[in-house]
Amino acid sequence: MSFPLLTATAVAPALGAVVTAAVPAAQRAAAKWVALGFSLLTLALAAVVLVRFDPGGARFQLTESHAWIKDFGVRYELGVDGIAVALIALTAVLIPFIILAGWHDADPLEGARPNSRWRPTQGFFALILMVEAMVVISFEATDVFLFYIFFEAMLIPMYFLIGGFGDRAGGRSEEETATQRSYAAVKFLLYNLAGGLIMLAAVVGLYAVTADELGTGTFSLQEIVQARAGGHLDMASSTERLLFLGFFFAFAVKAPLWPLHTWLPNAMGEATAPVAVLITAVVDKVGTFAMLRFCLQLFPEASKWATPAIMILALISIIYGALLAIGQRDIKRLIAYASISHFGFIILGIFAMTTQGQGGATLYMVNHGVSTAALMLVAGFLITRRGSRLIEDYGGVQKVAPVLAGTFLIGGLATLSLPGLAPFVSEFLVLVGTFSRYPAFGVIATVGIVLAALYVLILYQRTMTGPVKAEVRSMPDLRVRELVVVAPLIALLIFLGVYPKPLADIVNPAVDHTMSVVDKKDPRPDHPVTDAGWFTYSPKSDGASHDGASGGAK
Amino acid sequence: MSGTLAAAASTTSTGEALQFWVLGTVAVIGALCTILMHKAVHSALCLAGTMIVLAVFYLANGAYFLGVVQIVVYTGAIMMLFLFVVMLVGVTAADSLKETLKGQRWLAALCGLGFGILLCAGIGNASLTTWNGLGQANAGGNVEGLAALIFTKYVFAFEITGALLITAAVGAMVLTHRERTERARTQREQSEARVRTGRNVPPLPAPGVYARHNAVDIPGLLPDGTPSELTVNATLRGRGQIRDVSTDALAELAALEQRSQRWLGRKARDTGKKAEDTAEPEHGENGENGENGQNGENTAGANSRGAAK
Amino acid sequence: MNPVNYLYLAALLFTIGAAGVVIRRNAIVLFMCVELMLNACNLAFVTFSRLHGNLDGQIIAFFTMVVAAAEVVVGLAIIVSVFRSRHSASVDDASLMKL
Amino acid sequence: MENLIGLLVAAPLLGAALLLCGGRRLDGKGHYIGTVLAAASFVIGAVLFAEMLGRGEHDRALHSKVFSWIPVGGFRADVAFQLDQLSMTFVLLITGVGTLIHIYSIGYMEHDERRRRFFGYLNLFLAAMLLLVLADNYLLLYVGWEGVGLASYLLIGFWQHKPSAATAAKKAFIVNRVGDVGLSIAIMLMFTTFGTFTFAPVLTNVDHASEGKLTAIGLMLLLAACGKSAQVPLQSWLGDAMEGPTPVSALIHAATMVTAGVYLITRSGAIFNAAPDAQTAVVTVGAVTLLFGAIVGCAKDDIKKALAGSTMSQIGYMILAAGLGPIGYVFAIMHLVTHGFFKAGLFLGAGSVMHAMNDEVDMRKYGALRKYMPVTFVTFGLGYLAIIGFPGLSGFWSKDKIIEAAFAKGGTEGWILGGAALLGAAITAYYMTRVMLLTFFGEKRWVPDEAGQEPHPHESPSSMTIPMMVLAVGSVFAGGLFSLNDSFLKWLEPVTGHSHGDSPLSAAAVTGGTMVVLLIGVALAWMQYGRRPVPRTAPRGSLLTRAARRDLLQDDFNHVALVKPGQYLTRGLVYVDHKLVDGVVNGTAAGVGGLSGRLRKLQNGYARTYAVSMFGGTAVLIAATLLMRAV
Repeated sequence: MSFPLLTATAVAPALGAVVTAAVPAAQRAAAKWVALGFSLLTLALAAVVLVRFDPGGARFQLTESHAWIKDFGVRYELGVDGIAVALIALTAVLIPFIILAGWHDADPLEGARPNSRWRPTQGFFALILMVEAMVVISFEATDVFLFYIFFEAMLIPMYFLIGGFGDRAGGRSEEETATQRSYAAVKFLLYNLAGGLIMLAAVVGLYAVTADELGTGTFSLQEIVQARAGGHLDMASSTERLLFLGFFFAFAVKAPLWPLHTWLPNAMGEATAPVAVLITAVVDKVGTFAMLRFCLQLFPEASKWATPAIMILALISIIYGALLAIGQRDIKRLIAYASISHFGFIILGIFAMTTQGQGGATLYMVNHGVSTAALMLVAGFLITRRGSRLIEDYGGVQKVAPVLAGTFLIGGLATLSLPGLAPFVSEFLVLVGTFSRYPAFGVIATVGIVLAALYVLILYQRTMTGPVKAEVRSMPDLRVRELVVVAPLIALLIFLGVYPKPLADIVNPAVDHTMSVVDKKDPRPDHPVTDAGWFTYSPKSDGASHDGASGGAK
Repeated sequence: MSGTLAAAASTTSTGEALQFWVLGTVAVIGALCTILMHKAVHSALCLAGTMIVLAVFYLANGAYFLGVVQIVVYTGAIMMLFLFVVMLVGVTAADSLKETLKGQRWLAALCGLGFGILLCAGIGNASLTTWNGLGQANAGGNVEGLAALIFTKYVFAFEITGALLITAAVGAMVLTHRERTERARTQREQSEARVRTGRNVPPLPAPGVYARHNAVDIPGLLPDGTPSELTVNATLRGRGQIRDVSTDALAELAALEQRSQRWLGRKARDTGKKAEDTAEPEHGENGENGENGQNGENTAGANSRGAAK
Repeated sequence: MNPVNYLYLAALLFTIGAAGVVIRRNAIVLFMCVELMLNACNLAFVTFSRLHGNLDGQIIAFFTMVVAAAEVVVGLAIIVSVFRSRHSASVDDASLMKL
Repeated sequence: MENLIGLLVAAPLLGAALLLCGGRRLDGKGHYIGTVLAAASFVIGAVLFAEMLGRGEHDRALHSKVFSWIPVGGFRADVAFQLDQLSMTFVLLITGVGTLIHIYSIGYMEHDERRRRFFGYLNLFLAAMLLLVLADNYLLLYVGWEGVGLASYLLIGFWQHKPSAATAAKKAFIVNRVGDVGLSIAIMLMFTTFGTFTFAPVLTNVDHASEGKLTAIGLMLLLAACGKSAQVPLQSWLGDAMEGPTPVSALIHAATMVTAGVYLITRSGAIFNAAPDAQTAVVTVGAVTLLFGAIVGCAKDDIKKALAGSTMSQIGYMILAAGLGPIGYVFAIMHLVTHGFFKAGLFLGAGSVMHAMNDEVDMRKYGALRKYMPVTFVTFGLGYLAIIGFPGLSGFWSKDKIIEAAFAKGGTEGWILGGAALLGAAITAYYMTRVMLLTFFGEKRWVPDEAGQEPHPHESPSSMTIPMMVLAVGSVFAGGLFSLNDSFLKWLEPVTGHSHGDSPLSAAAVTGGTMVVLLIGVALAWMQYGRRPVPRTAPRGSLLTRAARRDLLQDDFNHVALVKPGQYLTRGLVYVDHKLVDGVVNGTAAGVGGLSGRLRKLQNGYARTYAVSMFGGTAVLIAATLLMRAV
């Protein structure tokens, strides 16, 4: 029994949350540093995971398994595949930036009398770390029940983060802001709880089915997958479909899929920018990740059965989200709708059931996290400067704060997936993967590219260019802290856009495995022009440089 | 003790059957009276009756110990406790049977009916055929049998009930105990207070004295013949149990005259009128009494009606 | 006669008691009705012990009596204190449980 | 040698990185860094060119794989460069003209405080453009493709404080994005057809694929080309793009970027050869655009917009030629290069004129500038002669060939295309003469600018004139040089292939025809603008004129057909999202709330009511148990 690395990765932020919350009220600054320190510790541990993980190795690595609730066969089972590793890395990377960006978001308002018992600053950072811990462990859990617990528990800190630490720059009266904020928080909670409860029913149902079929009920993903592969466990197709829908509903709410998306704009609009990033870049990823890990692998047949409907919903999300983003007047809501559109792409890629689609979707999760973080955090800096979220309150910022405008533009270009930046790679992979199986869907989704350009550039034009508005004339440019937040994210965007191979090599085996579980093969091209198997074609170069990824068509 | 033998048999003796039907009727009537009587006191008495009947049934069922306990503890102690509390609390508006909640009666009736029918139906289709009576169970004596069980099988429950009783006693004390915050006022202080206020400086006047019964509930008459409320205990006043005898004399006089008239064989009409005339200036209720007189009611009836007011 | 009639009687008394609980407003009478119900149960127990030919039923009845006694004591004490505080023994006056 | 190819791209990229991240400390010398790096790239190109000439004409292609970019399953995209004669031609054009324009900009942007940024953007553009022409697969080409789009976006909107500039930039990017959709779909189609999208395997295995697929790919590529090269129906952005600084218009929107579409089609020649329907579409687009642009060019009074129209039209020629297949590829590229020279020269001249007339762009307010700025006049004039195809100058050689090739297409199609090309030549002569006359001849029609100061034109500094001279030289001799015993044809043939169509007319006839229409056009223009004085404010003009002034109503059409409905759609969707999708949820919530409000009434607080419910509940329970027993 070696050192429980995964547990440590999840425990570190949890511990950090406790310590941060315990910091006495007076030392507000200390709490921030403590939180930052623990998030960096988590980052270090995640880096160790990344290093220890061997892409070519077993499906699940660094596994830990202990009996937990014997009577119900619930086990404390952790293990990571390439997809999980990538997403854990993303989470660990983003949290420190989120904490840094939110450095002053939870400071007491001017004139608010210092209350000895209520400690908003400590609470804010503690909650963020708590969310990180739960997200990380739900990426690691290979036991359905364990996953479910943290999938749901995540809502509690998120609820308080949204409802308790809303955006002060509403441009509205204080009490209206408060009502809006609580509305958003409750909406978020109710939506996700509804999804979670349905999922709970499905989880119990899964246990019942396994108990019937295998004798002893189990929640272990691997056991169930093996049993299905071995033919010991054959569900009635109706049962499987019901269970699948139960799981998928919860995940579709979490990763907002049309028409379950309306909570996201409210939540992201009312929360502070860092929390909004936390929602869309970290927490929502659990939903898409779980589709890939649980929906597809537990219920392959049902997944294939539901694919057309889900693809259509995803398409609607893409176009619909983009169109609504164009129509928004509120910067943060605009970004939220853009995220909805992007989640449409991710889901499209997952259910395209091709190596490119799913690989692309996984990369998309990471890239979207980084790009949205960049865009949203810069937007947050902008909003805190001017104190308004409405687009028409800005204009000509580029002239007074060129660096801010530049970073904002880069974030926007990443959002419209400009080649050379990370999101392009993933988006194109998703499109190709979709196109190669469902050409029509691929073509329609491609329209999303144009719409993305529209909403990003309109946003940039209205806020950054044109004559300088009087209100923004005295706007300061990015400060050092803010640069420290943004610059690494942009560097990451560029690196992953130019050289995504390392990430792809980590992800590919996992994707191939998923494909084999679902028992789908990439469609062969009509006239493959190949020397040895069309999928290892590479002009004038040995295929050795490609051994990172074994073709899905094998 | 006719139940002793019958307790063993699967079907009871006719004696017990008779006893059941008679006393059962009594018990049901008692129960109904309990929930239908206006006054709490009457309810309590009816309940006591029902309990006694039940005690008899216990005995008939071979539960001698319980029968006795029922009489001693329930009918003796608990019901008396009830009566004490009734005395303590006295009369309240709650005594009226007028329903205030809308539809409560109907719901109650409906539920009761359904409940009873269902219960009986349940008992009915429970096949209770073989009655192996308490013959050998009570062979060593009922009390000994109970004792054996209590101190072996149910000893813990027994101890716990002991604890429960103690708790209850303490609880009752705690609940009813009232901390006296200020010193009790001495008689001197009270008299001084009376003098200070100047209202009825002397001690309260005594109730009126009347030859025929306990006079506590009869107000003393003031010099002008009107009864003085002060003379009667407040509780009786509150219960409206003051007996007004101010008109009895006149009523009797009227009755006397009637009899004499009848005896003299004269027409009762005009004298009756005269009697009314004589009665007229005296008191409001006079005429009524006069009619009473004509209906030939005796004074006791009049008195009782006076009491009923 | 079949001793099961005792059970019917018990059922009847119990129902009457329940009805009384529902329709009477005077807390004391209400308590009496509860006592009536308990007694009905006791009768049933006793009859059952006759049915089964062992004394457990009577034991239960005995315990019921004890508990009933305790309940009455506490309950009446509550009634008295309530009456002291608000000069009423009507259960409808204590209707603070509404929202 | 292969590694040098990477350097070609790396040099300007480094420049862009330095200048954009360098911060204010580089403001002083930023423009030199940019220029030097551009020049370095040109030098590398020249070295490679020399080395390439040294090799036999069939093994001239160089290939260098830098690293594997996106390997996912069967999807293999490498960052790999391929340098053959075609790419080399572009490399020299881009770096050469690019360097010249860098030099020019040093003077032109002297007074702009954001000059460092400007040069950063220019370098970024060079890098992207080189990546575009050097890529060995379509996906990498796509990167360059969008990269130049980004650079053009940044440069058109360089003067962001002008809302018109910002809007024009946005418009350019969006319209280009529409074209990019075509390119990306084409790549997907190639992937599903061939399992790869690398040039070599795709283009060599075209014959395996079905014609339908190839036609689809071809059309998608054509869409992309239309977007980037401002061809009908995606041409509307080019006119507005003139909002950018003039060097930008010269480099990006005349010489290099807008010709990327021609490169794409020529590069994908194999596909088009195998898909005649796609070719027909290409030539149609080309023919239509060359007339369209020419007509627009005639009506514009803004000198840069007039030149933009001409650019459109000239690229129409190239597209037409490229659409003709092996007959035309070479001439398309040849015209592209010569056009790169003279059109860049013309724009620089225009820029010089504007520089002198304190940024006045209306030609009707110029006039008689020839004696004030002789160098500009001469260089501009040479460029003018070149573009109208004056015998002996560059334009003559290249355009004439294209017209011949158009006729050589054969059949009625050939006649139509040839006719269109001829007509285009005539109109070209007309509007270019018009520009010339309005700007340099006639009497002064100058007006004071907003600041109220009279323009006193002067010759531009040498940093601006020298590039103009160089380009003028190029526009005079390049064509002749290329045509000298068909050197250019021989140079490109290994890549594009070549075939002589059977022209119904002899070359001489075509040339003669061209000369005739040319004279007609010049004469018309002279009669209209040369003889009688030109009014300062444009006359109302004929219907066609007015339409042409509005880009033949293209923008209006877009506005009515796309923009307005789009706005209504988005507004409607916002409403729907708020009322319908969200309303359902909130409605449910409200319903539950109301229901609970009613249920709350049951809690009246009377213990006896609760007792009744308990009583009833017990009854129900008993009933239930009994029923269970009974069942």
